[in-house]
Amino acid sequence: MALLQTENLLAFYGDFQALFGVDITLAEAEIIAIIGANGSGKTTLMRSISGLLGNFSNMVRFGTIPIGDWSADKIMGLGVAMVPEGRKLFPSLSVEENLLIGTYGRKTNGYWKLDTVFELFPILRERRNNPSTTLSGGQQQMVAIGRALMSNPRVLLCDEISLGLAPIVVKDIYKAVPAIKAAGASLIIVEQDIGQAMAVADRVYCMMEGRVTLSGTPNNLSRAEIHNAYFGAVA
Amino acid sequence: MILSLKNVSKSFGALTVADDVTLDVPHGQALGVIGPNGAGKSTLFNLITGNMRADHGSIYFEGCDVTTASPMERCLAGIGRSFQIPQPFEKLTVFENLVVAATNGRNLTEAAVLDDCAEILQRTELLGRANILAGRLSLLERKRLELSRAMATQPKLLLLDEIAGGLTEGECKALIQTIRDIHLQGVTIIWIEHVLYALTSFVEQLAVLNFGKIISVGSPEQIMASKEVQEIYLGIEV
Amino acid sequence: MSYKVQTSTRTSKIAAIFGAFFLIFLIFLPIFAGRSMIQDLFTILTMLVLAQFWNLLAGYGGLVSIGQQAFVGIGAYTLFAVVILGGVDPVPAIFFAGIGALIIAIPTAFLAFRLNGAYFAIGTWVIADVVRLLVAQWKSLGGGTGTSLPREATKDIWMVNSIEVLLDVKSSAARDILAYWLALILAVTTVGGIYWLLRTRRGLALAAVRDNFEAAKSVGVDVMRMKWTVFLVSAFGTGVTGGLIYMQKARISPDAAFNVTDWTAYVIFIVVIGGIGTIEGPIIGVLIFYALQSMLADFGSWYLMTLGVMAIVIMLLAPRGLWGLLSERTGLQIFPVQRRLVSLKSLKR
Amino acid sequence: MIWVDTIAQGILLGGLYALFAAGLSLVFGIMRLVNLAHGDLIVMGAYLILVLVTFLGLPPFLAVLIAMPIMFALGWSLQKFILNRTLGNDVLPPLLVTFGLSIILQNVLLESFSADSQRLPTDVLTTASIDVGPISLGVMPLLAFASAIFVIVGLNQLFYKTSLGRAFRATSDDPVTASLMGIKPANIFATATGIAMIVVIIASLYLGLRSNFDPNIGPARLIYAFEAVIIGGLGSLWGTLLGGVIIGVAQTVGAAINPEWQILTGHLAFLSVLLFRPRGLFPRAND
Repeated sequence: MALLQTENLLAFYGDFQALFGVDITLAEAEIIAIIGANGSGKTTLMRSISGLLGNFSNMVRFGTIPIGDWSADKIMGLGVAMVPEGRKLFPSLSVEENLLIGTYGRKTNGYWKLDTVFELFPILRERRNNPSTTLSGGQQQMVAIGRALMSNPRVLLCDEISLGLAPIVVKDIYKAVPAIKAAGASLIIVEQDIGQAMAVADRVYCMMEGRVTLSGTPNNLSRAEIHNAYFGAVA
Repeated sequence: MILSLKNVSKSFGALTVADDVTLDVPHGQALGVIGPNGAGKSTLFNLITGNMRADHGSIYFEGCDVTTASPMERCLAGIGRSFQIPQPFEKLTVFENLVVAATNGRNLTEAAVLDDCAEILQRTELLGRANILAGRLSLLERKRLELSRAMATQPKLLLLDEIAGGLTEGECKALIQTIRDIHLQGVTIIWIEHVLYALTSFVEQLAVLNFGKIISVGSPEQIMASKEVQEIYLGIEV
Repeated sequence: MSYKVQTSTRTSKIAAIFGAFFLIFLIFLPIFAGRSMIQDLFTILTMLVLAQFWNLLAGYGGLVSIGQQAFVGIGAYTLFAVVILGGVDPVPAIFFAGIGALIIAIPTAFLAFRLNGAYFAIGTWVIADVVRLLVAQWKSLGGGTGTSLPREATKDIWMVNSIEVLLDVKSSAARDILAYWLALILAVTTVGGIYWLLRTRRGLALAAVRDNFEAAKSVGVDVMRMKWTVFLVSAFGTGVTGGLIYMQKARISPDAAFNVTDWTAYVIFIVVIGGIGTIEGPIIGVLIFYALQSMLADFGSWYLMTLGVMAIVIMLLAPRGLWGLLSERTGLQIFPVQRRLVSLKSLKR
Repeated sequence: MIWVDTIAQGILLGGLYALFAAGLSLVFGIMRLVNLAHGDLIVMGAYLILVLVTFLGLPPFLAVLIAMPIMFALGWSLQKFILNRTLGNDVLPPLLVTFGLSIILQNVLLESFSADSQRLPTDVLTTASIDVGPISLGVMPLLAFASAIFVIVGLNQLFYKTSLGRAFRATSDDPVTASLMGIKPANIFATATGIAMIVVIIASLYLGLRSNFDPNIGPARLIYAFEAVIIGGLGSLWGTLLGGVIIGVAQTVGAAINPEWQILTGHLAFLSVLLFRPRGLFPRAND
């Protein structure tokens, strides 16, 4: 039984269709990566799973529970936490307050607490009382991930972690992924940085124009296949 | 030189979104701008259109300093733009969208702009939809309307922001043909785009942007071949 | 292939014909109508004009003001000042009422435009209160208790005795008929004027600003000039109406002339219930307002409560008001504004 | 010497106006919503206390404690079932709905309590005054000023020290991302309005004790509250207190010169601040 899965998932913005029947599955303690060009529907998929975008109830399933039409706050309560695209920290909250607000809808006494998050991202401990706006892009990304971890989610959705970050910073952040997986979370990583995504994922889905065009394990997918699935027409 | 940016920079708190950008665009050129998400491409546009004010540096359009000019003044000066997410006047018809742009952008009466607007609609294949409320258009039609409305102000410089995004291959090819016609009329074009094949088949020069800096500028062939672009853009270890 | 723009529709042509006949009927109405009917029609027409100007400001300009009573009051007091202190005949003084309101509107706009949204609304209310308090200090016009138009001024108002002779009515009835005709002229010019404005490029730009502020700026629309034009035009029109209303009443006091309920609350309900952002809306709204007033007149505050409840229900369930509902279902347009592009070739076939 | 007394009375009056304004400032800070019926809700609160005092024979200071949960429930449901539906980027609906609400409240009160003015029963405590050097300060205005300070400190503690306060600020910054944290924005807004109504009932108490009230004085109270909030800078509670004091002092000084000028000088003080500091004295950073 998959931990989380989508079945023939459709999504619309008004009369514009963004997803044309997407099926993905996430098993317990697994990391899947979803790659694709801008506008291929990756973020729409994440918004549908997290409840920001309403769908038909059985299009998204958490274990046996159909959650397609649940609101975001209810889905979060189940243990599906999201690191939104563009980080979306709360400007009027300090770093520590941004982390604490992550537990608002789901109180747990699991592994992740303030201390363990500060161990994962030591730089945040000294900046804990600063307003989040004074942090660099990479540090803000760490707070966004920490905020999602604070609710000890069973599924962690990461939307474009590498957005606007220098490659060395992205590598630094991805170093935390094994620790997150070890603490019991399964991850869905949406990524533009294909190399980084392939390095950590157990399975990869490639999306183009609202459809899954390719899926498999990283080592049995050739670069040419990915290039086509990513760009469609050859330049 | 129709447009030149001199050491333009902009930052929000610790986040620099434009870092000492210097760029010169000669009359009539078609320049493409690429770079990963969050590289500062839209910021660059907003600095040129006046929606964002540069912290330092200056921007010249046709030789005069527009660094502090408002979006409206820059439009009247000849800078036309399309939005990344189409922003039509939803409760007005397609034709009325163009009339607003033409009468205000060129400061003329409705009668004077009637034929020009109809002609633009024909060129962008929206003539059949002229009397439809813009709110009911499909994504491709909304993008065509963005383009037509910008054209209605008869700009000398046209800024296109990911106008090919989310379109199918066929739709994209048709749109490129329309943009090519506009360019042939002597309109300078700066085009931000992710759909690489759309850009490389049209633009004369390509600029690569990352972390708010212009990394390199060159012909499409040079840029696409360069190791650097492959690595930061596609992320594949080359 | 050249093109033509069409705006009128079949229904609007029919409506125009009906409108013309109805107007002629209204012009000759005083010949057979009773005095109370004339006074009621005067109220309906003046409230309609106030509603149209508030609708121009809020419905089209997006500027929700709760201070238009300032211009009604200033208009009325300018008329009284010009008549009492300047000895001018009350009818031409109505024009000065508009000028007075316009002069006050300039500093008001300068201050109020520094605030936006809900704060603009309350800002206009504060400024109206300041103007009321200042006028209450104007001793030569009766200060806080108010004053009346002097006998000799109201005795030979322009045209009044010719009406007396023509319709052989008493002079007070003749004054009501003159006021009614003036209100009719004012209503027709207002509705006609706003409709004309909406069909010019300024009107289209106004609709664009209301639809998408950012996009309008990016295609060269001068948003500040729009706001100023709309604000000054409605201030002038509201001032003229205030002058006419109090010329007919011939009695004035600051609390009455600057009353929030009479000149702003009722007007807002008329526009909202009728249909904000349309010309037809206030017309329907003023008729409903009058019907409710005559039905519930002797229930005092129940009347206002009903108006309040109706406004809330309509704002929540049908924000485009009763006319909005009607025109959505039937596509009916009495004052069509939409420009349709029609190619001459297809017309010839 | 009378100037010192006038200014002291003005400062204390400012405390009452800050109480009027605190609820308005709280709701605006979180939802960018201005409730035009705010003044009428204060007057309704005074009538509620009057009813509790007359029918349950309680002293006003006890009656207000019973009125608090009632007002919280009223505010909560008003926001949840009516005002939440008007939120959005169009400024018209909230304005017109709360304007309609203001007219309804005034007329419901007129029907139920008639138009003649009322006053909450005062006893020896509320009419006493203390001599501080040359000037004598009424106990009631002092209590009102102290309550204003207490309310502002309390709200700031709630806002910056509690998890509910964090939820308020997060929802105000970005309601969509707040829902990803398990927050229900609709309920947060309802709770905020509920708390604002508790501040309103405290203001009603002092309004009812300090002067006569009748169903039609709501709008004037809204204007003073609004002026205090604007002078103080949007969403800053301490700024609201200073704004209230500036309006209070301007009014008492104006009244001392000529009784008819009390309200006028208050307005002129407001307009002059508006002229030179359009975003108020303490504009919030990211407003």
